[in-house]
Amino acid sequence: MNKDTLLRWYRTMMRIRIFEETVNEKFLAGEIPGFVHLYIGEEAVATAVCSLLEESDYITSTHRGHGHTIAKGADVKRMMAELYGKRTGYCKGKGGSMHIADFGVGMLGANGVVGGGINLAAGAALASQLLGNGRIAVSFFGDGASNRGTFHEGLNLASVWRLPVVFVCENNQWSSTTPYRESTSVEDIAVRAAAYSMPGAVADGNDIFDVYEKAAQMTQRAREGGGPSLLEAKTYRIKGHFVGDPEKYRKREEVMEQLDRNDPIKRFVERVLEEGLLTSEDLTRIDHETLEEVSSAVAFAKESPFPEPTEAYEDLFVEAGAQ
Amino acid sequence: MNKDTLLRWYRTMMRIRIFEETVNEKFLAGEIPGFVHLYIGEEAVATAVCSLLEESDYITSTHRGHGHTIAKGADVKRMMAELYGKRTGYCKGKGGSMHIADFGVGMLGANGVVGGGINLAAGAALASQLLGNGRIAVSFFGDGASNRGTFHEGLNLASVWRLPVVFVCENNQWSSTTPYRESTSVEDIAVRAAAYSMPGAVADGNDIFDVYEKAAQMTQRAREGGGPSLLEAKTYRIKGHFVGDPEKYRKREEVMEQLDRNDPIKRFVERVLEEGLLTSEDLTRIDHETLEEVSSAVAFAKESPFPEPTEAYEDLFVEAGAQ
Amino acid sequence: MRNITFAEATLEAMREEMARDARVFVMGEDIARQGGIFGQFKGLPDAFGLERVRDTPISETAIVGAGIGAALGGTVPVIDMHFADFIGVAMDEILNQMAKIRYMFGGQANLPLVLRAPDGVTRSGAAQHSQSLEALFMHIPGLKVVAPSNPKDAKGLLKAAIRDPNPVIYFEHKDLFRQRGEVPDGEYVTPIGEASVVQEGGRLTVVSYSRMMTQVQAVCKQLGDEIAGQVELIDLRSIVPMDTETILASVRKTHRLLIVHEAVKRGGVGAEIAAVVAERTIEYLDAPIVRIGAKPFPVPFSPALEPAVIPQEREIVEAIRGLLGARI
Amino acid sequence: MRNITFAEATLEAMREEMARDARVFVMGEDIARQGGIFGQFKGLPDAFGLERVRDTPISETAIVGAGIGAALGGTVPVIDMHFADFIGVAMDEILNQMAKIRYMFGGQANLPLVLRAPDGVTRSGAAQHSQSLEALFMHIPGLKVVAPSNPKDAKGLLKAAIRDPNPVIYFEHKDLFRQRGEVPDGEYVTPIGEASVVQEGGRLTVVSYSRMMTQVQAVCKQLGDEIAGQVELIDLRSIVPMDTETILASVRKTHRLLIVHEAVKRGGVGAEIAAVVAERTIEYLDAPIVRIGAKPFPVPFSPALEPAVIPQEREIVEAIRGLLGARI
Ligand SMILES: Cc1ncc(C[n+]2csc(CCOP(=O)(O)OP(=O)(O)O)c2C)c(N)n1
Ligand SMILES: Cc1ncc(C[n+]2csc(CCOP(=O)(O)OP(=O)(O)O)c2C)c(N)n1
Ligand SMILES: [Mg+2]
Ligand SMILES: [Mg+2]
Repeated sequence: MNKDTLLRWYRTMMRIRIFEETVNEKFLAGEIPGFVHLYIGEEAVATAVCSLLEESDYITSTHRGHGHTIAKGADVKRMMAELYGKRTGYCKGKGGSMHIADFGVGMLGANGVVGGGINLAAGAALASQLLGNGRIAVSFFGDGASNRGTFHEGLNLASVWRLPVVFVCENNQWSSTTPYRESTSVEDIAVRAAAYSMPGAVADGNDIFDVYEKAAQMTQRAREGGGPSLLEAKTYRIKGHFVGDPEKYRKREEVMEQLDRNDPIKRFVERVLEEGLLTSEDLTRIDHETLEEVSSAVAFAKESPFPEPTEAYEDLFVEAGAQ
Repeated sequence: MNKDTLLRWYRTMMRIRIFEETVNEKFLAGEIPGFVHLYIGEEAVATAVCSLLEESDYITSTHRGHGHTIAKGADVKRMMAELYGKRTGYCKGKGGSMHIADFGVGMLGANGVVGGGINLAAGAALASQLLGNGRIAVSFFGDGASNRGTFHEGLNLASVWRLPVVFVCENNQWSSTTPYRESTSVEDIAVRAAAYSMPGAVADGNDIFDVYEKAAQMTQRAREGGGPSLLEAKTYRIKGHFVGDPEKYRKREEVMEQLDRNDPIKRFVERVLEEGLLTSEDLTRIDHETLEEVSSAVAFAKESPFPEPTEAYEDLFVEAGAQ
Repeated sequence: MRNITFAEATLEAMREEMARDARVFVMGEDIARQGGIFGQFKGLPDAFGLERVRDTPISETAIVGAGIGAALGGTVPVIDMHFADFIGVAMDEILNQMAKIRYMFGGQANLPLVLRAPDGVTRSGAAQHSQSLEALFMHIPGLKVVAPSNPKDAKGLLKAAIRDPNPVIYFEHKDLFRQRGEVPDGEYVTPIGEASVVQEGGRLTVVSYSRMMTQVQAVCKQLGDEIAGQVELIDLRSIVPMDTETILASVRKTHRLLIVHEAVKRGGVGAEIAAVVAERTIEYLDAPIVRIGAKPFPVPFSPALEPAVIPQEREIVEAIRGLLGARI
Repeated sequence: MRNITFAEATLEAMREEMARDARVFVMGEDIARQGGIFGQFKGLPDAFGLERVRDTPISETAIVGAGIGAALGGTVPVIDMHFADFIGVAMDEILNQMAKIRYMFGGQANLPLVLRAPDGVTRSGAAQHSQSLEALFMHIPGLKVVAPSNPKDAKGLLKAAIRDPNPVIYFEHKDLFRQRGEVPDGEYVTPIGEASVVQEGGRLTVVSYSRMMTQVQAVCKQLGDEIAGQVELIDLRSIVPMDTETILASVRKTHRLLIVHEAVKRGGVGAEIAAVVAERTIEYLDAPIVRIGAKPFPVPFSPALEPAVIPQEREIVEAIRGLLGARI
């Protein structure tokens, strides 16, 4: 891994982490409306996978989409503005957290429907195949989503058509208040790949190096016309399901242990420092820059105007000819 | 296998075969309206599996449901009357071929929606589990249906709840005009059982002994509280997808070869005669009785009155209290 | 009489019906461990066990399909859709199985089943978490559809739905769960198919239901006794079967009709009501039939935009004033 | 002008649009090998290859979901639903993705996509194969919905739908595919959103679309010139956007309105039309607004029962006669 990549990884992970911590705080302060789901503790997955993608490649995301959006290269200013419901947001205030998107960098949208993005990614991959433009698609989704029919139909379709798509299941052990073992009939969701004759692998989702290595094989396969694959990244949802979740369904110790032992950023830092790949100055500089970046994103969001009520009547249809 | 069972098997298979041949003829003669899908060539599957069931057990079926209905013990008279759209039919003329059903023998309905019956069976099994009545459920469905989301969700649910249900995939090589290999991403659909941590097996669907043996383990498992299983019975759709199908999408030789080599009734007869398990007199007697039975079913259907138009306004809701 | 929340009222209904009938069980996502997103299932597992209060995988298709099968197998399932917004995931099961099974099999089977669907807008839920979809199900023969507006009816209608041997979709508004109201002590059931004349009046009939009913009532308070006294207020409660006789009788008395719902106006329940009135009693009308419903856009996220799409009290005020002044 | 079938007309539209725009492709069950259940895709694979004419697994959820993704990825998918009856399998994709993507993402993406859905009754298809479901989609903001009644419009509207940069649901009636009609030579497009005044008349407006339009025309023939001459016949063609101005203008001239569709009357498109008229031009009406639609039952199988649920010509005749004689 070259130093540039490591620096980029660290910056992306920290950008996600600080963005999410900030959103948490601002939500609790009543500044951000709606429902918000945080990606804290899962940063390594989106970061590693998206570092394998070109800007023109596609991703689809979930209700927990800030991390994916940042990792794909979106601007935190316009993201924060969107979360605040402002006109300068990516969706002009129409989407909010659950519909954060930056089509300009191939981020085809967070999705309020669990499992709703899986087939969208297969479809984007189909378009790439038809157009021969070499783009690939990645779909991120949760362990809970792997029990939806969309998963099955999408993976089967992608397999029979050899679509250039990588399915990334972020198994964070929980789907809302339900532990994945109670709702999911396999120990490793990656096992399900065999039901579609595609490669499946389990990665340690809190180890960015492991995710990267396994995802790299899959993105390469997709680029080479080898078809789809399924990567299960085992990670952990450090925060509640949504901001404000009283989390009565799990023990505090379970979370603390994960935080202690398994925080992907902590693990990354320990390794790069131990192996001398990066210096603590490198890291501290990024920390500062990122804190700065996110706080100016908040300032931008706050200063931005709300949309006018009449803007609610825009953006439904595009006029013919404008395509 | 005792002789009684063999005789019952033969009678059921022949009842299906003759029923279907007759329906084919009567449909082409313009006597039967609607869409009709025949079970010819697949008789061994329903016959073997249903011979493992009690009358109180449940099955759910498909658009190709006559065979399942007969095997579960329905009366061919009332079936034929239904196909003719008569008031004496099981559904009083409201259902027809695609909605043939006999709830009295636990046959919870043919289904015009591919894959539509899978979760109904899981649910019936859930009711049995909740009520502790010892009943099990079997869902029959096609290879095409195994690519629907209902398959995935139903098998996962049945597995996590250990429901007493057996999923029987009738892989007849075709889903309408599409060969299963083009639409299904696995060689053996039974492989998909692993995605739900349940036993899966492939049976030679044209060998009633093989289907019986493998299904027996699965029904026993269900009865003993061991949870669900997936049986794939490889068989072949001898006739067109529906009566009237011009079948331009496959070679006549393919069908002829199957008929020649793989007709389940022919294979059964050869074996029982060869091994001296039944005599040709046994078989001929059943042939005659069955021909007689089906032709009187046709007579019954023809003689029966059509429903009055106003009967169209009955049976939507049941009055409270009538439950 | 007790003053309890809408959520508590539904919880009482569940408790009473589950105690009354051992065949009743409930399943859905996050209802056992969490007690439901709106607390509407709290404590049920302690009372009835995890067999009868089941957390499910995120598999709405299977949950509804299995609910149908379970009803056929002799139980009485209550299924929680989490948010009504996800009901489309199980649409085929509702459209082609639930609504049709009894009829297409010639009455061979009954289908006692309740689909509970929390609907409507809440807290900037945005496009995929703010929908009112009852009109879709009104159009599908074979389903009963109810939508209570207050704790009393919430309890009574839920009990009626559970006892009904036919499939019932029970829409409960997300933003009503915390609303308080008087609920009678002791056993009662609110019959499905009967509208409630909440207030009598002689010059304008207002038909509403669910959350918008509470808005209409609030508006009437604002308008003062003189104006509000002229308004006859009908809470529809049941969408299917619809109590058209009560509506028609009222319109024949008042000669004016306003319909208010949160769902999209175009193709909404209000269209059907207006059409029935225009078909059966148009000669009594002294003014155009006015409908208030959401504008034809998905619900936007921003608090600055949401009110532009969802009906506001101001619109109701204007419509009432306008209609009371209007003459053809 | 050529006299060709409805199926052939749609095939011409596909050929012309696929030739014009290499981004257009079509997918669905049994469309390549079989050419579609109604022959409506015959020969397309030879002309455009199996990459652009794709047989899919039986996975309607994935097909529609992938169609949406493919549109986002720069292609123009035409998706065949096989039968409109199965559209519920993909309802969440339609309701929560297709209809909302452009809006909820603030106009970042366009979604050029056509969902072709053969609907209506055919040959004792029974409950699950006989449905007209356009009303469900009229109620969902973000979708355009069309339903041609003849080969000419079938071609013109399909071309318009494919060129439209927004999602369009194209309902084509199963029993119309074999119907013949005049189709202009050369290039033309039928604009979405414009109703067609098929026949002018002064005393009664009849609005219909899809197969029922042909029934209404047949009835007018039967009724003879004197009666039929009083009827203004409007073929709606587009359900969304609806050409309400044409309807209103006609009603203001004729003072009477009859709406006829095959879909269930309750909550159908007719309800919306009636409501719009009752809201915007009730003062012109000289008679009740009459709607004819299917009775609120699933469609039964038996030829002895089907006509009791589905609108019959006799009902149309009676309604026309009744309305021409009526006065408030
Ligand atoms: C189809 C659907 N069903 C239910 C929900 C409600 N819901 C939102 S998030 C969630 C849990 C998702 O779990 P998982 O897929 O593991 O993702 P995670 O939240 O763990 O990232 C549920 C049930 C939904 N949004 N969509
Ligand atoms: C959800 C759905 N999609 C499509 C159809 C149309 N259709 C009816 S039967 C059939 C093929 C079914 O294939 P398979 O499941 O293998 O069963 P088989 O006909 O081979 O018995 C199709 C596509 C349908 N009835 N339901
Ligand atoms: Mg999870
Ligand atoms: Mg098959």
